[in-house]
Amino acid sequence: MATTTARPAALDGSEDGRGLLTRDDRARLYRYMLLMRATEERALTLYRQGKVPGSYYDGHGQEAVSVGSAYALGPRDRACVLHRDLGAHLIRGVRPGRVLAQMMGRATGITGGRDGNMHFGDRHLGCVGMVSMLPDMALVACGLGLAFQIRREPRVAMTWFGEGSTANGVWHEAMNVAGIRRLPVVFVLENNQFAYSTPNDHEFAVDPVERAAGYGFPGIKVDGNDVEAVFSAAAAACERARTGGGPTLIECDTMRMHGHGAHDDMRYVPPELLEHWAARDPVEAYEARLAAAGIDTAAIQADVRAELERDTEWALQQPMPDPPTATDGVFAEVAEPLGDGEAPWSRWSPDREATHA
Amino acid sequence: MATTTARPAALDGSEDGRGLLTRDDRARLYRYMLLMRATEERALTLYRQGKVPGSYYDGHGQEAVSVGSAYALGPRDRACVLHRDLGAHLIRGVRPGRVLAQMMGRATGITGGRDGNMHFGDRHLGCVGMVSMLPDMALVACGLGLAFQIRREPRVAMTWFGEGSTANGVWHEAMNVAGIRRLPVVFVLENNQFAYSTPNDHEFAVDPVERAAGYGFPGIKVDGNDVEAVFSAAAAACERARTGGGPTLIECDTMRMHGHGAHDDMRYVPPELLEHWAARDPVEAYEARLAAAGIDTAAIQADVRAELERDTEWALQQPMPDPPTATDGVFAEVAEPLGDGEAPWSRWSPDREATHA
Amino acid sequence: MPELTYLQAISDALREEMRADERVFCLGEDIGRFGGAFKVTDGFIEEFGPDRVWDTPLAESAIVGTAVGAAVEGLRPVCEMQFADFISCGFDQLVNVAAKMHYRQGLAVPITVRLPSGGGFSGGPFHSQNPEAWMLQAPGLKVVAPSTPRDAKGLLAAAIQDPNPVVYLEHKHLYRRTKGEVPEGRYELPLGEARIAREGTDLSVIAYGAMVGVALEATEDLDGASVEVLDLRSLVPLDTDAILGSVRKTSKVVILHEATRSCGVGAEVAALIAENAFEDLDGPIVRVTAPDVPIPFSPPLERAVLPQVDNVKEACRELLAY
Amino acid sequence: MPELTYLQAISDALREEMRADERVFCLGEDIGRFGGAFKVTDGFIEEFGPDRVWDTPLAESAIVGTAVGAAVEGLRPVCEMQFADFISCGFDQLVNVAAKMHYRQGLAVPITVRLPSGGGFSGGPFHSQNPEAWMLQAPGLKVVAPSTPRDAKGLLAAAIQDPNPVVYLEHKHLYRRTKGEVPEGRYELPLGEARIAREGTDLSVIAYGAMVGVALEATEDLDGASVEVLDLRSLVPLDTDAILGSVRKTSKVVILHEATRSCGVGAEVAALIAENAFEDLDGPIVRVTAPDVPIPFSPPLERAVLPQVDNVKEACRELLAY
Ligand SMILES: Cc1ncc(C[n+]2csc(CCOP(=O)(O)OP(=O)(O)O)c2C)c(N)n1
Ligand SMILES: Cc1ncc(C[n+]2csc(CCOP(=O)(O)OP(=O)(O)O)c2C)c(N)n1
Ligand SMILES: [Mg+2]
Ligand SMILES: [Mg+2]
Repeated sequence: MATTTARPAALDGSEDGRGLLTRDDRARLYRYMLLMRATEERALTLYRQGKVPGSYYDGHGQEAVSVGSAYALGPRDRACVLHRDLGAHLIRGVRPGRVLAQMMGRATGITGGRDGNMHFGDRHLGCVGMVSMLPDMALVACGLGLAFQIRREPRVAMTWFGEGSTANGVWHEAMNVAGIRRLPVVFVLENNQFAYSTPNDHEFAVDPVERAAGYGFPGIKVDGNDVEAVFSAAAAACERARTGGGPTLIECDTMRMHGHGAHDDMRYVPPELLEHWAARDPVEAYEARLAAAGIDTAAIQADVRAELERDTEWALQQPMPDPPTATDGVFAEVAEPLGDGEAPWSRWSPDREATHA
Repeated sequence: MATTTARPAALDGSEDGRGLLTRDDRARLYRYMLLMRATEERALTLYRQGKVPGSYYDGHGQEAVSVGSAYALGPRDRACVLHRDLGAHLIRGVRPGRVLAQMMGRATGITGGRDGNMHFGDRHLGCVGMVSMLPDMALVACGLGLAFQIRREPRVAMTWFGEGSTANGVWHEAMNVAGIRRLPVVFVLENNQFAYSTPNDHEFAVDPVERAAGYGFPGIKVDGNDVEAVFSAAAAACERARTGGGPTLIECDTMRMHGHGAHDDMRYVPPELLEHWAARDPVEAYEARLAAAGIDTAAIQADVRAELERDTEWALQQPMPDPPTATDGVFAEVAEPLGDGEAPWSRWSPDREATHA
Repeated sequence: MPELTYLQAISDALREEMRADERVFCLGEDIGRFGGAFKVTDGFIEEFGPDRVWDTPLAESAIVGTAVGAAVEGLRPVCEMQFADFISCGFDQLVNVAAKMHYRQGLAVPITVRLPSGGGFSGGPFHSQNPEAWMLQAPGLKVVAPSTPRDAKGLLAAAIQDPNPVVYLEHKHLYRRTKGEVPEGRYELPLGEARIAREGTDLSVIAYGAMVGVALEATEDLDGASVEVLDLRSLVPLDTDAILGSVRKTSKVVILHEATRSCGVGAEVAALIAENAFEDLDGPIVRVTAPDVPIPFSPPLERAVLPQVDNVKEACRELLAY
Repeated sequence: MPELTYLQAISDALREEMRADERVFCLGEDIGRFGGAFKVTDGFIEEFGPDRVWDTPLAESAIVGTAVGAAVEGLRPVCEMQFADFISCGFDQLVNVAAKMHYRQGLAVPITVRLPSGGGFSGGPFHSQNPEAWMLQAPGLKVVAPSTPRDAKGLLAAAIQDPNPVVYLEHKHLYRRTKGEVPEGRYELPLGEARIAREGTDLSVIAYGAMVGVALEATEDLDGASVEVLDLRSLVPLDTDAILGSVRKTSKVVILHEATRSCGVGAEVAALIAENAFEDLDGPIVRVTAPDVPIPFSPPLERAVLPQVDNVKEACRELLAY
């Protein structure tokens, strides 16, 4: 019946927002985390093979953050996805093959070779690609929320940023504006303990989640390695935003398990810290939990592996862009706004009553 | 005896920082407020006479803020003075005549006609002139504090900004950096209820003084129309900064009693609000208090009037700058750092034992 | 046709676009109840309400950045910087977020950024700048700088309707000083077309914005010489055909702008001519610009720095005699 | 003389200045324990301690702004932007606070801002820029762009000792690729003097930074022509005598830079020549630059955009044949 869609029976009987997830949702959360990790591992291999030009950055160890948060988005919601958040792109519907093509600078990558790394967003799927300057996209997300607010639409803009980025002035301007106008924006703060080599104590004197109160909206801190905890906070924040309650800042405590980029040997990270977090790997922990609940995680793994093989093959066959096109498209001829994204959470399923029967 | 210098008998017997003030200090506080008001009134007259080019801005109604705070500074402390804070310049030792010459674009104004209005600072007196972009000087003040910290000098940098300016990203960067490094900086936030025409509720959702905690240092709110309350908070903050305790944010609640500039008729200000604050004029209130305590305020007034007459006459005789010099001085030939300022607080008097005997 | 000031023309264009297209909205400091520092949006909040006339906090990055977000969601934001000088505070959002978006991702960013620019009234080093050359070094931005009320209206309408970020330089000195006939109702002028302000055969003066008037005045009666004045109107795209065409006709060229000299628009126009019309030149390419100094406050200093009618006369005379 | 890379030369200059003058200190992101994104300050925090090597938060305005404050108090801060591109985030502090301070108040601001700049390694639109022209349109900043290890060292020392804000462009592509003899110990090269990288009589190629090497390679053997290569080294002050002198000698000039075209340094140099050496010219002034696009990531696109040896050859051949 319809009400179970909003609050389906909880897998683990918990009473909080986790109860919003069906068994299928959980399998999907696991799948996306796995797909993010597998895609990034493949991209790293391609980088080491010299097939990815420039530098290489990933979100290894932070899969629960982008997957858990982006999973709460509806199709007409919008996202400004950051450099540790491949999971969010995958959830919006970007195929892993296109990500690999993007990384390799191929013509069919999301930016067609114009930009690299995680500097992309599929505009057809409601995503605005990030710029390097951090955290500039926080203001763009405010603008998306502003459009929803002006048009009285129950929609949400979500964006992500690292804890280091909160030191930049644009972060403050975004928080302040979101607070003043009560914009429907969800800010996901990924505290992965470092900004490049810079540890928390050089970035701020007080945990930035504490600052949300100073902007007039809630700041919530969750275990960033628990995908359901992240989801639960994000789902509540989206609901709040959608119903006129304004923005939320969600800090996800996590760890960047790889170097800042592939070139970075992380000398500056104490080994004990890495060990501590390695024992809390978000993908492994969730796998164990789902397996214990009788979900066939091996099948999902096999499926992800197969998808990635297919997609890698496809990506490797993609052509490089044509040099004479390098100067095309500096200016637009028409303005076509963002399209809608995929939204795998069962809540957004058009036939959700059936799904949750 | 020496101890009375640090804590001389309070004029009104109060136990707080006001106790730091001698009778002479109080007379001086009054004098500087009066001098600020008189100088600005004269400048406004000159503006109306067409002798001040460009626009005209003043700090009418906010005299207690700049006077009370700047009075706490020692000679080797430094100040980045803002556009409502003429009192701070006067305390550092700038003569009213030079201020008027500055406003009129004369060759002997502080910037020699290169810049106008309150965009000046006498570098020989330890002041860095403000730029228009608000609140950029907050970062410069952090840099001054950084120099003191690196050189292990017990010195303080003070700067001011309006409440509207706290919305800008550079404000956040300054607060954050000051908090992380525990810089010896005193930030004086002048909440005069408006940023140009923009009222508080369009500027922030939460009083910015609340944000200090999120940067790891105290935020203190005082009656900005009570010069001794401002002084007391500033003196404590300077002491804290000087002794390694880090920055302080002091919010002074006050009211801009004139338009943003002389062109602004303040249509947007509710008349009741102006009336409310007019009844709390900082100069008149302090005069009444001092007069009741037996200080000869009339003599001070006469003195200020005479000084201003002399200075105005001097200023009006100053030449305009020579056109061919317009392109001089874009680059420096030598780097001469800031000089020391005057510091009229009896605490800083070289012969303070005598003074307070 | 009614006579309007340059300021009224800008205001009219904005009002008419807002009436015609509900996607258009304004944001900036003090543009609502106060009607803007220069009163361009006077009465707007009363007509369009606070959702479409947003009195923002003092935060230029926020103004440009939120405009970008709203634009990619289908709205048509028009940002006002209180003074052009403050674009330095929203610079990164403009040159990195807005300007590069379409090239990188095929996502159009239809925003307009209005910049009240220029000096001549003792605004001093922070209220007198002409920052257009920065934008020319930031591919992906269109840049216009009208000199007449008619152009001001038509170019602002075109800027708002353009699918790209357009930087619109409105010279403060023209606001109330310049009047002219302006067609009623909506119309657009194409971005990228210069205008011959006066035809001539002996020498071309190329200018834009407030300097067009200075050029016309300076060359009105120059010992009988026939001086062409070309008003660029649009700096990106730049009307190279019109520039080269004029030079080919006259063989002598003075480029005039109020902005500082090095790497200014004048440098670009000179380089363009020196590369593409070398054979047609009958004398050096002369620039009349502000020297490389901050714009000083005091009237005698400011006059010494900003190009004056006499400077233009002198430059033209010298070149004519060459 | 030892052979050093360009990177080592920069590092050496900075280290020697810090050893010689305790007022000199560094600030920037990840410059401490990590030694900087490009390892310019590797080992510095160990030698000089955290007070003189400040790992700042991610806040470019703070880096430039606090440097200004420390400088006017008598220190000599050297700021590192992690990539030159991020100067857009500290732009306002640079062009409005630092650049104008001395002109306005007679207060010198001896800061150095190091900008690892340029492309050629798939850095994409945000890690490949050459933003020097922005600085030329911001009076009050000196700007240098060395092309060799020897110049890199001598110019950085001079920048640090100069009483003005100096923007120091260090091209990332030269860091480890370029080696050369570098004198031991401290020395300075004057800011504002160009260097003839190769003497010639038929044509001048004017370049700076990474493009000097491209110019030399392209003209090494150009059908026997004698091509002069002028390395500007300093963009502000610009060595106009050297530029005009070279043009007067060769009568033909190609200006080469990696930055985008419109209002670039090439435009300024072309305009300078077109105004002051018109009579000496024997052909159009040719610019070889990146076109007005963001710098793309993918190697074939990036190569198509950045000036290549072949582009320079072609331009020179055409001009020689003119
Ligand atoms: C404005 C700006 N300055 C500098 C950089 C260079 N940079 C890239 S990532 C990074 C660290 C970011 O740290 P954080 O925000 O914590 O994100 P994380 O990479 O840890 O996820 C830095 C300094 C940048 N991208 N943007
Ligand atoms: C970055 C920036 N943007 C815009 C302005 C234009 N402006 C000058 S004063 C002002 C209002 C400032 O308000 P507040 O900070 O409260 O100071 P107050 O004038 O009230 O003392 C504005 C918007 C500016 N000076 N700086
Ligand atoms: Mg981080
Ligand atoms: Mg205010």
